[in-house]
Amino acid sequence: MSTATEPVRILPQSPANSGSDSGEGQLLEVSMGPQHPSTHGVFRMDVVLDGERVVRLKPVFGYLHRNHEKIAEHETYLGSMPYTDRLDYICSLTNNWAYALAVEKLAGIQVPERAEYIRIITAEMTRFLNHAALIGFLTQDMGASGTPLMYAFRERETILDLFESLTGARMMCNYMRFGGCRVDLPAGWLDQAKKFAATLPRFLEEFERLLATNEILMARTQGVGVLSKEFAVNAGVTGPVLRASGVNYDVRKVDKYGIYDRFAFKVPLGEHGDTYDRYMIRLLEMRESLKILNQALRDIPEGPIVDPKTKIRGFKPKPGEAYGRIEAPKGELGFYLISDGTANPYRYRVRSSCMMNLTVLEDLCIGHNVADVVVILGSIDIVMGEVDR
Amino acid sequence: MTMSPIQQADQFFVTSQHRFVSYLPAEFQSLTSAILSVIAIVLVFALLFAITTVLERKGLGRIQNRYGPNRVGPAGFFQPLADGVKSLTKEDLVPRTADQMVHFLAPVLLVTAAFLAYAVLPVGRNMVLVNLNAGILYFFAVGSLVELAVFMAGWSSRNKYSLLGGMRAIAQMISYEVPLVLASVVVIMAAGSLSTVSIVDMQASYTGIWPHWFVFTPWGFAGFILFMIAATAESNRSPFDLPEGESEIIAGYYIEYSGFKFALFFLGEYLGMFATSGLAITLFLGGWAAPFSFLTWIPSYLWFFAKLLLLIVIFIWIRGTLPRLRMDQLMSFAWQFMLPMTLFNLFVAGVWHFMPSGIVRWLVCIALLVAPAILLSRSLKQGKKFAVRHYRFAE
Amino acid sequence: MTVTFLILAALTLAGTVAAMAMRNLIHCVLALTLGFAGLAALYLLLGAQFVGFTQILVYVGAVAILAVFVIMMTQSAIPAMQSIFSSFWVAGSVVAAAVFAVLAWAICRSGFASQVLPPVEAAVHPIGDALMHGYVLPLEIMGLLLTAAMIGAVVLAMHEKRRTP
Amino acid sequence: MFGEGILKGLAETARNFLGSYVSKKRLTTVQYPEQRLPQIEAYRNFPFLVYDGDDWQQGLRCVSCFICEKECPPKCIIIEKSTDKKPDAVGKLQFYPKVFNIDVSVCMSCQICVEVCPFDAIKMDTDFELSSTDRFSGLLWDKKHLAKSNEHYHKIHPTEAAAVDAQLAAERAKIAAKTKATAEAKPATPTPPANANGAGPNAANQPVPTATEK
Amino acid sequence: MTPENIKSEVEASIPGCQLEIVSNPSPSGQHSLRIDPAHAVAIATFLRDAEPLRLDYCSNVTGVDWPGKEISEKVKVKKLVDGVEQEVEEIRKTQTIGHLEVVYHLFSMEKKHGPVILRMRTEDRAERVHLPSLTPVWRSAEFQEREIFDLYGVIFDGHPDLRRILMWDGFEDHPMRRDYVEPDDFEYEPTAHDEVLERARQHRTVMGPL
Amino acid sequence: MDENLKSELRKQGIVATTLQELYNWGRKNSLWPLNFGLACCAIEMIAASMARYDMARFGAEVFRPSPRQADLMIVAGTVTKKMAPQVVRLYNQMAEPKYVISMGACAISGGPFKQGYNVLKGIDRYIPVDVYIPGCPPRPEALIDALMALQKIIDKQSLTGADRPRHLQADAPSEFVVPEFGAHDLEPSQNPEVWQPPLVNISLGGTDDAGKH
Amino acid sequence: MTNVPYLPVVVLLLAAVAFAVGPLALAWVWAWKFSPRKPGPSKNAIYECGLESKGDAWVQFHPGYYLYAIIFLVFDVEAVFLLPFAVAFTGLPLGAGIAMLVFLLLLVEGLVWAWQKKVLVWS
Amino acid sequence: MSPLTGYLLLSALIFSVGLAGALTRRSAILVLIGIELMLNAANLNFIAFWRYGPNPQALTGIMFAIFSIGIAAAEAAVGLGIILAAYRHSKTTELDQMNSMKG
Repeated sequence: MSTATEPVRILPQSPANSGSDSGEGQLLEVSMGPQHPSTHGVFRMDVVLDGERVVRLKPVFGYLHRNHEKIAEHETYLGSMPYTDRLDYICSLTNNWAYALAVEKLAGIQVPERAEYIRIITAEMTRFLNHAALIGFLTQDMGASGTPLMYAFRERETILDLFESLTGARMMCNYMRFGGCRVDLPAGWLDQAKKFAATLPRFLEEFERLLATNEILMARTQGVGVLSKEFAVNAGVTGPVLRASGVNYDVRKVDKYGIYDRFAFKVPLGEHGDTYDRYMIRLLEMRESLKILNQALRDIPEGPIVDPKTKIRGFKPKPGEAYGRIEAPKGELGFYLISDGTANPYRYRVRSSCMMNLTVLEDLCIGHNVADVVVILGSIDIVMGEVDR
Repeated sequence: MTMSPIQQADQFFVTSQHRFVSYLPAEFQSLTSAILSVIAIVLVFALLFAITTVLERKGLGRIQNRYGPNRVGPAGFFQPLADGVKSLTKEDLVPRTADQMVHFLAPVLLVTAAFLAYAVLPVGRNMVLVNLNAGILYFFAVGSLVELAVFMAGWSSRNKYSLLGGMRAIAQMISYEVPLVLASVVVIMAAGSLSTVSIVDMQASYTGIWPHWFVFTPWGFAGFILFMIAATAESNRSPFDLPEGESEIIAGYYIEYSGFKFALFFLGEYLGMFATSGLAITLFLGGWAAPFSFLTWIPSYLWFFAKLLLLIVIFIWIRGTLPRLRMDQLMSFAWQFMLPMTLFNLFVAGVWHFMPSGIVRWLVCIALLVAPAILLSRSLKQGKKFAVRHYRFAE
Repeated sequence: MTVTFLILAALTLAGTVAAMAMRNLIHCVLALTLGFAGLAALYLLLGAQFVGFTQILVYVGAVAILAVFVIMMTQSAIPAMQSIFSSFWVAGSVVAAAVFAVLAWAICRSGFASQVLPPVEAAVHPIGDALMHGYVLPLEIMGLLLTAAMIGAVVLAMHEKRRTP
Repeated sequence: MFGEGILKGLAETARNFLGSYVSKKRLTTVQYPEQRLPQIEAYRNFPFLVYDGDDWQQGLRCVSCFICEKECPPKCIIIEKSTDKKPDAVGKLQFYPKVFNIDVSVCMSCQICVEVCPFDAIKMDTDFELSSTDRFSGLLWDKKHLAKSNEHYHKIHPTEAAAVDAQLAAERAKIAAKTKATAEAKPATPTPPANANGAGPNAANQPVPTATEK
Repeated sequence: MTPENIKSEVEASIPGCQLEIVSNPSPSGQHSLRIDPAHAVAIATFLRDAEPLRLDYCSNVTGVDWPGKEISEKVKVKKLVDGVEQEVEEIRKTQTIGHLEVVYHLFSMEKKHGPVILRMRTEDRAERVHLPSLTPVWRSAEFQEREIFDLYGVIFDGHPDLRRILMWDGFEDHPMRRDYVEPDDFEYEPTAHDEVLERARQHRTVMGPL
Repeated sequence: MDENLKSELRKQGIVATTLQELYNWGRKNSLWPLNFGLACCAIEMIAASMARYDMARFGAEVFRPSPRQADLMIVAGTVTKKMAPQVVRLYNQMAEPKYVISMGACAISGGPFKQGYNVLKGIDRYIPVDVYIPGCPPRPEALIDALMALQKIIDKQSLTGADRPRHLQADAPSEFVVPEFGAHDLEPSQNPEVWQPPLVNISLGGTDDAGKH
Repeated sequence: MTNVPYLPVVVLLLAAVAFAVGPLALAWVWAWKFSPRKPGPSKNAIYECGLESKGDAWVQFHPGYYLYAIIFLVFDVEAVFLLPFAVAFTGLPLGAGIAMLVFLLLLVEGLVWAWQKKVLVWS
Repeated sequence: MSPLTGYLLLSALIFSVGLAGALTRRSAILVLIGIELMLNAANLNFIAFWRYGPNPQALTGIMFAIFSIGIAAAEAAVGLGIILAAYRHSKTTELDQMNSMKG
């Protein structure tokens, strides 16, 4: 890593809709989104095209700015928990965990062991379903008529059934509590989960056969949207996108939050940092998640699921602040809380991995084809709920 | 003239038409016969369109572990009817700044051009609307009108996405038209005729039980594959459906069309697909001829439609599986692989003709085809090594 | 002089006149394709099937597309505000009218007999035979010409592209 | 390598296509209105108010303590307290809600009201076929709409309801013991039987439906 | 790396800069450093590049609004009351100047440590809200600083593209400030509650007969 | 279709009746949704079209990305003030007949986020909504249920007469005011043509002292 | 005259046009009778992902398309010469085949030139 | 009037229309199209003379027409290429403006 890692910024000189001097065709200013089949929600890209090549791209968001942070300042600490579900609405359980972790740091709460295991089981299932859905959406963006997405959602429904019988909701689980989890595993849940985990390798193989060596997919993704190591670090990119660029940084390994140090798993790293790497890293991470899941399902002890000292009502942490972060499926998800000693946080801040990963979007897209833009965006994996909050 | 029952079944439509026409005064006979045939063509292929849309939706559903439409009418087969009624009664929107006249003409031209191609398709023994001397040329000439229609749609909407889609569509269609034509030239070389009827007739004989289809020669097989690839691209089917690439340019050139005009685009596209598939069948798969000599008792038109359905199923299957190519890959594939390959195939067909028959001819021709295919596909990937990668893991 | 001929002639003329007189260049090209198609139909009427379809394939399928592309690439699709005719349009029309007058005069004067012909069809096979026997040299020259035209046109079109990478 | 991956993918989709005719795993569709998935016991959608016995007004467990109203994150509960009291589930004299509205067009099914309720009066229902053509009359539920019997609760969440019943029975027993003790200590003032007492004030105070009922 | 170490190291390498350790009483124990805006970029560059630290990864950038508070304290004042000097208890109100604060959470991907927390303050909440942008040091600050500009109104000097990010361009307020008042778009909401109820009462005329 | 309506229609003549039945049948069985999701509910909307729930069975899987070709707008998720003009414009650009399903708490009323400064308190402030689905997010089954409810509504609509649906009436508007971004709020903040505050008696109005805080 | 073989084609042309225009006319009648068309400024504006369209779509396009069109045109014409050759091929001597090969090679040479000039690379 | 005269007159008319267009239109593209029309008029003549000529079996007219079409296509490609190149230079396809912006 060189010392002079100045941020890279490529800004084209010629303004839009005026003929460039070379007569090479006028630049066409197109806005992709907010209603667009492949912007993953209400995201907009103001794209300037030269032919079909992108010369400028401005991400515009805020179309889903739901004022989560402001609302949280008026809510109790517990009252914000269901709102975190709605941040990255594909993986609500990891959001729950990140928030619970931050509050636990703020108030110094210990989590019982069984709850930690449950957290890890649900988090890895979430990671699995997020990555599967992402690959589905990515191939959808490549024009694959939804078949991989359907297969991913087929597995997702099974995971959601598990979530539903554990937490009572399919998506908005609102499950974690400060110092543990809300309810214990229902009878038979573990067996069901084990049975499900046993079917996953087959699904992964099917998924890989369907796509991983597909020539069209390789042609569409290899060498597209290359993100260099240095730039990725400087731009604060996290999660699979960062690791696809070859940076070994996984908060599960670095912070060893929860009880991740007890599990044997590896962090797959990419070489090229292109879209194919981002795609493959996710496939490989799904395998690693499966490993963790199997270990956790095997080792989970009996015991309480919540710290008996925690109160549901009247929770008022001492003044102070805390920043807690986890490795969410999309990257580092952090919560920064400032308490002034009252029942409501004074400042509640979500460090959104999706939004930070978007920082590099323009740099990745410039010079590529329009068709690549949606693929690159898809490989960055954003969820507008978390980008805009 | 006496016919066996098998022949009667085969020629049922032809003879009944003749019989009907013969009751009319002589000056109306040719006109009436033409009208009857045309009505049959229009109705049959429109019906096939309707059935195909349901089949496609249901087939994709099955590929994706679900049922697909199954509630409207028996097993969902009235779904296209409902869609049709809906489209017919839907408001027709034309953007204010659009070119109204061209906007209206585009779908009409598209459907017209697609229908016109059926004039030379022999759908059964003696069942062709008109046996033109230059039938294949007619087919391609009419097919080239589609490009114009697509451009008219994309341009007249005055929408950025539609224009982008329209330009993409033309670039793609013109790029694949040349391979399409050249791939069929090998058959013409062998058959010595541009007439579709005589091309099928040439294939409708058997050695033992095996048919003389052109697909069963090295150049015919290569030609068939190349033709089908080009046909997929010509009819904008996945993985070459860039002009309407939903994920990139929303709906492509027909983005601003609503109501029945939009349905006409769908119709035109499917008709084009049937027509090129029909031509592929005519050229390579023996047209209406039965695949084995002992199956000739099945009426010829059934064979034609069976082959057509088979090709449609393959189209649907491919659509359910593959992601879309990118524009530049599509273009370089057309010019750097398809075109040279079709030219090579021409050469091979020539060699085949001038060599004495035997196993040597087969080997030489196969070698002459495989070698350039490997070379070209390698040069296509030059600079960009697409490969299955291996990843390192950090502890 | 059959009705078919008259209809086709009217269609062709309407197409060509519209192509020369319309304001929007895209409309011009579309009208032109109509004219080309009419001409193709006339060829068919004359029994030149091969030429007729070639006319459609080349003119409607390729030349019109080429023209449309150039219009799109030179931003001429939006009708100009000023007159579409050049300043010396009067002179031009007069010349054209004069040419027509001379030609018509010559045609009418030559007074071809109204003969009844046996139906003749220029089948493709004889064309092929002729092409490969009597017209081999023109064919090769044609190939040369096409190659030269392609290279020339490509050089012209991509001229600047190489200068600005 | 050219074409191999494509063929693999085609084989995979073909397998799924053919499999959909033979295997349940490859045809996962549940044809919803006719077929339904087995109800998952933990599923929650919107809250309802539990009542014991047959009379919903009588047996409503809610004592209008305002805790759920205060804790509800999106603030979709409106409670108005009665002026008189009636005995609650465990037999204590308590206030009851004169108005208890939940705006399900705001509710986010987070279950926090259930968690914070000390009286086991509010629970989560599982009904989801709630589409309505009117936002105001269809989706603002009043007390009458919300009240559902304990049997219903047992039907949808059997395990949970049994636990709640056991806990309530224990409390009831404790209170009964206490009452007995006080009654023994002060036999002069007998506590009226729990059930008879509720009827009086309740009948006098018929709650006014606030919104047009569904 | 304790905050004290960092403070001394930074002060040693960048002359004239002032760092202040802000201690965090909560169990998390994440203490922070308050840096002066004038040297912020230099300090940030040092933190990013200096060998033992190598804080190459700026994870989180946050704004916090600290509005001016009215502090009332009871003071005994000697006063002439009815001509007699008496010691009277008086409530004296002092208005503190509010400020906006920006917090940076830094980590090192290379050395895998962190967080190091930097804080910067504006001088007040109205006019002097300029702070130097750290986007040239860490690109990851780009969107977050834009967000702080959007929601808090801190103006980052040196930011390459300081526009509103979450709200639309014509929007004038800074909604995350604690004194932000929402536009009154109330007509009727079925859940009349707290302040909504209050507004319902104010809008009684609009609502028609209650 | 209920019997009253049918007998009413018989009076109008059998042609009109069959025409109307055909029209309604066609419309209800070919509800193509606009490919458009806003937030969390969109995932459940996607899930509803996926294998487990398969909205395709009703012929409603043809998600059209262009509003010109769509019949049904499923407003799935929070409509923010920044997004509202776009939603209204998309609705305007749909061809008649068009229907709106407001899916989930946020789309109906702002839901849990209604206290937010950037959240629109219900999409029905700007465009007419046919069916509301409460829930956060509603299950995919609930969406299918709403789709069937919409089909029932369509089935009951008459082709002629004063009670014919809005899109058949010449004077009923087909597009609505697109709100503009103001300095503090959207302008206008609601469209009175579509949305009037309903006159519902809040019993709280008079009982200020009833144990409120 | 030899127009008789084209009569079915003409009938097909008319039928095809009728097939396209007929439903459109029917739709028009429906709209006129029952469902009034309601154009509006926002409704009939250009669709652009829900935003107001900025700038005109009719802009100057990239000349990359033109290069393909030229090559296409040339090969189209080549196909026109190839077809009669192909029809007559079976009866032709080897010399004619070689002549055609020369003709094709001339064009292929142009193609190779274009290939090497990277004309065939889509920008 | 004999059929041949009809074809010849039509051809003359098309030729004149093309000539008129080429001479009067300002747009270079249309000028080129006018020239194409003139070529087409000539083709019509070839075909008509072939059909009504003394020896229709000789195919000379047909061969001429085919080669003419090929040449016209080549001409169109080069011509339009020139227009494109000129447009780069002077930013217009109007002929008189191209003149006035020489250099």
